[in-house]
Amino acid sequence: MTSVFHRMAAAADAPVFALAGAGMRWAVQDLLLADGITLVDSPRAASILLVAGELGPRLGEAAARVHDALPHPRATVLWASAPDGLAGAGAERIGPDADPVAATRAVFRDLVLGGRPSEPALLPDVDPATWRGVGPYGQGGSGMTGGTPYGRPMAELGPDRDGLRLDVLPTRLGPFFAPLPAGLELDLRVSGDVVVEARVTGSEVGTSEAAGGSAFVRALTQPQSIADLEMARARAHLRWAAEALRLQGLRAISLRALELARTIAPGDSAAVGRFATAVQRTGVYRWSLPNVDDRRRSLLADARLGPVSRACGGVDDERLADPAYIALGFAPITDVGDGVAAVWRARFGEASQSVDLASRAGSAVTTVTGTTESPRGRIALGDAPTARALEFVPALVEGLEWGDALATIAALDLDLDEMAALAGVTAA
Amino acid sequence: MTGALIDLSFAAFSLVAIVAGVRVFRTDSMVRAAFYLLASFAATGGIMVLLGAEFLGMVLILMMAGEMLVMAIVMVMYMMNPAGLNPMVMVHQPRTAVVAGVIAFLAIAGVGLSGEVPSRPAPDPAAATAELGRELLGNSMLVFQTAGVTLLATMVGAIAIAAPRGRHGDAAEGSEEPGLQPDEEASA
Amino acid sequence: MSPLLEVIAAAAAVAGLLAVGALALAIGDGVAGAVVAGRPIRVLPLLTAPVARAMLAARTGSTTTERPDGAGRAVAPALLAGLAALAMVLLPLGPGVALADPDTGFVVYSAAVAFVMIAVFLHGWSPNSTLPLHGAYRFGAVALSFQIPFLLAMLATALPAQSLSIVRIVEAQAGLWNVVREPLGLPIYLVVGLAVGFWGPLNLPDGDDLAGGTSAEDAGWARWLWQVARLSMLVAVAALGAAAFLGGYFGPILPGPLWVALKTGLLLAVMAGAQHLLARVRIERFVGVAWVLLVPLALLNVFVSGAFLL
Amino acid sequence: MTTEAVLVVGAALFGIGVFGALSQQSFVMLMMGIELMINGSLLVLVAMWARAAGGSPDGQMLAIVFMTVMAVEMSLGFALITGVYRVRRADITEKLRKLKG
Amino acid sequence: MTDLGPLAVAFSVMVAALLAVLASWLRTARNARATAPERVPFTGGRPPSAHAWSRYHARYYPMALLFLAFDMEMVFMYPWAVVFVSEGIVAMVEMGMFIAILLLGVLYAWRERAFDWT
Repeated sequence: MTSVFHRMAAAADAPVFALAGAGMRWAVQDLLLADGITLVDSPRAASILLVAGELGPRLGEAAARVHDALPHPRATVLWASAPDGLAGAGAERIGPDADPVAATRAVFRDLVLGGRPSEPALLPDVDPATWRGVGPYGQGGSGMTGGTPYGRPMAELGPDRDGLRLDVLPTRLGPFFAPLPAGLELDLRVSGDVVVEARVTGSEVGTSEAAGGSAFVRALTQPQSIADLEMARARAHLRWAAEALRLQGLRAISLRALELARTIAPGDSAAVGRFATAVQRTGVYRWSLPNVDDRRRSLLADARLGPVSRACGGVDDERLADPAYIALGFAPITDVGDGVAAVWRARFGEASQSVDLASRAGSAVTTVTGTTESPRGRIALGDAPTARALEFVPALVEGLEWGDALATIAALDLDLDEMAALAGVTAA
Repeated sequence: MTGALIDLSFAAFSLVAIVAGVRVFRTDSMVRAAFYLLASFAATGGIMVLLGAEFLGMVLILMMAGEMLVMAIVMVMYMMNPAGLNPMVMVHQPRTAVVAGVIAFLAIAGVGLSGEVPSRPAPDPAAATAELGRELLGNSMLVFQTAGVTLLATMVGAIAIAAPRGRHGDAAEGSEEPGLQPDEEASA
Repeated sequence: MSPLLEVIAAAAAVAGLLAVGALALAIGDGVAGAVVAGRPIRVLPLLTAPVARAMLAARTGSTTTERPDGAGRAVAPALLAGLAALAMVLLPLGPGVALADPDTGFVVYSAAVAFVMIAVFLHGWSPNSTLPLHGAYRFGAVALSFQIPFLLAMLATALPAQSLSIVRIVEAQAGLWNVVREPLGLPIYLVVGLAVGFWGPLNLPDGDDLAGGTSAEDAGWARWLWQVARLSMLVAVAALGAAAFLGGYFGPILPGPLWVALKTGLLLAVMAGAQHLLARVRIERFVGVAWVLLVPLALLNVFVSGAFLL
Repeated sequence: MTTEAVLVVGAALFGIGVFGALSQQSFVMLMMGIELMINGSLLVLVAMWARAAGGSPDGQMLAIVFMTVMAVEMSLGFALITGVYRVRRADITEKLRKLKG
Repeated sequence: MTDLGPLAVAFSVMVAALLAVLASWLRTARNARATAPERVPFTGGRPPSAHAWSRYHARYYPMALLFLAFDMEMVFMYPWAVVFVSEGIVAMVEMGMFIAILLLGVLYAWRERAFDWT
């Protein structure tokens, strides 16, 4: 009887919490389109922990903590990965060329049918209550908010813009918080649902070798085919759209973006246009995305963050410095409206333009090396737009509501892989 | 519903109302306190339904859901240690309070039990809602409209007192003590 | 039959209705998602997935957090399921046929909807974890805003019935459905219904920007139960919306209960579409619209439909 | 379910409310005591309406006025708590700042 | 079924659901006790630096206060709706007045920007 139920359970889509290591961000994203597994946002909802690629040394402990957050029965699949923190898990290892979906399904099936034991916790079972107070039950302090009940301190009062001095809750997000790119860690202080202070405490995903290099990074050192470069740009924008749409609750249209990124061909700018119209019809510009006030706009306008800067009134685009692009009649897309919605419009416009350029470029190659316009803005040896954007994150999100803050960060299209790869180029 | 079932329901509702009422003051968690109070109100609403005051009972339950949610939210906002993570004693003069509570109970219960309660049951509880409606529009029209004005005054007053900002500027304005030097005021 | 058996039989019937409705909504949601994503509709997996998910949930253990409010975590999903049942009991399936027809059925339904905010708040509050807590407080703002438009939209349907009984409200639509008599009522009701089930564009407490919000810390059975309870609530909202605005069991040729099912299905289809076609609304935007637009519109709806009755 | 029994329950709720209102230190808990007192009175009132007053509509009217009073009390009570909290805290921080500078 | 029927049905469904949750917990408790790292609330892989339960700044409190007062209007509107057809124009005018008075409150709140908080 039990086995009948277990077989039915094994037929379910395997709920997977994926940790995207260096260079594997898009490979993990492609799993959204796979049949038979579901990517979930919280490890509590998952049965399988999928670790894709190498994780930097700082992330081992966090990966282990995520592992321990999964309910029993649980299993780990290491896909082209050998992170230190998960060494004791008894995990399934598969190579970079293996099919992660089939492997995950097999492990999941084994696990549910009882053929594979549930993995024990990795981190030592040490109670965080290192100090116990003097309260009558031993867990409290002497005052009402003093002490560290159950091993954690309580939030402390802080001033607030509306004059009520209430608790400001310190919140550590990441490195594996689904709405942020894997590896990004934020320390927020939130008062109610408003972020009053933000700090970036980690932006490492792996080594530069593991992060690999995109066509844009290669274009720094040697000429690249403009057609390839522009198609890569369009795909990057569509993949970004898939992430950003998911954050706004539009999962189905997000899959459409991924599918489009996979199938888009040079010259098919009409497909991008149709997609952009579908996005517009969801009302996302009207009621879902926050405004960007003038202070933030002026911060971003001259930061050379590609579509972000151009949506905030900037005009810079490295492609303007390349005669090959000028010969194609290239002019950057500016003046696209207001707020975060403008960044979305700018990216869709640029994706459409890139597809169009790719069809007209023929065999033209770039003629300028040293700096390039990546989908995220100006890149150069050792100078990544993501690194510049991270410096703005605190100023951008302070004072915003939680959802608005995350939508604003998503609009920046932070790419830690590109950042790591560019850091590697300087070293070399 | 049969008599025995009514008695049973009444006993259950009474138990919930009283036990939850006591728990309100015996729990460390503010959210629990508010929801215990809600349980007490809901059980009281149940007793009212048993008494035949179906509309009043259900409306009490409906209204209290919203009010207790606000209560929980406000309590958590302003109370130190709102979830009771540190055990605490937040009472003063407990003995006096207990004595006063018991005296109040005995006095009212005594009056209720000793006095002769006339037996004139409501003739048709089913028509009570319509009767209340006619009462609102007829005899008690003034009470009804007064309630409207009272609620308006409450809304305006509550927002004027509580709102952080408004057309007249920040609420904190003017709550600062005047500075000792005139220039200090200007720089602040 | 003894009253106890009667209650248990009724509870089983209601649970069955809700289960069928929730299953239909889950499948419809899957179909709508596939259509919008432009992906093939795989019929068999869509049909079996809900059962398989339930079995997996039963197979999966639960998790806990540091010092949670244990009672709250257990009660919240059960409360939400119970509220869906409470609303469903009132649904008229034919002339004078409902599992229960209290004179104040409408107030009972309103109370059920009002308690949804307690259930969701408790669910987010009790794990003592940041993301669920934010979800809980968000729902506080949403719930306090949708409450009054919801009550007013429904209230207009009580005017022609001259009663608060849901059975009477349906009976009063014998000649003319309320959706015609008061055209503003159903749209307002649907917007609010999405908020009651925190679904689609109004999925603020369990939204993706909170990695699951109030259910971010739920695992296994408890998680599944919360999701089923939420689907059930949506089914109850759709069923009673069909009764209050679309004439319930009235309709030509087909038998009454089938009409109820069809009209409920129609409203559920609208909800399933909204889930995939509309972006999540910023919370402040919703609160502002609810108070400044929906409340006056709902009042206008009450008075205009009243004026037609005079 | 005799009328007397309902009165005793109402009295018990009122008694608990008195205890709460007298013993609690914080404003909000004090308000909870008052709410419970109103709860008890409301129950007694409804019992009288249903059993002893012949279903006079005045009784119901009084009951909903009670509920309105409860709402007004809570709304204004919370507003006052907010106002007091705001001013008191603002005062303290203000003094701290002056001491420092 | 009587007036309390719905409550009884809802209550029995609730009890059933509650038992289901508790049964699942009991099963887990029997199998293994959660270790300290397994109990850590999830925010992305780092342990939180403070308890989530705190004095939460619910910035919509002016709206909540408005709700407390405005919600009362429903108590008056329910009985009014029942007698509306029989009382006719009187009912219309009196409730119109009442609602107009209350809407002034919403208008005031809107002017005071009680619905904006971020």
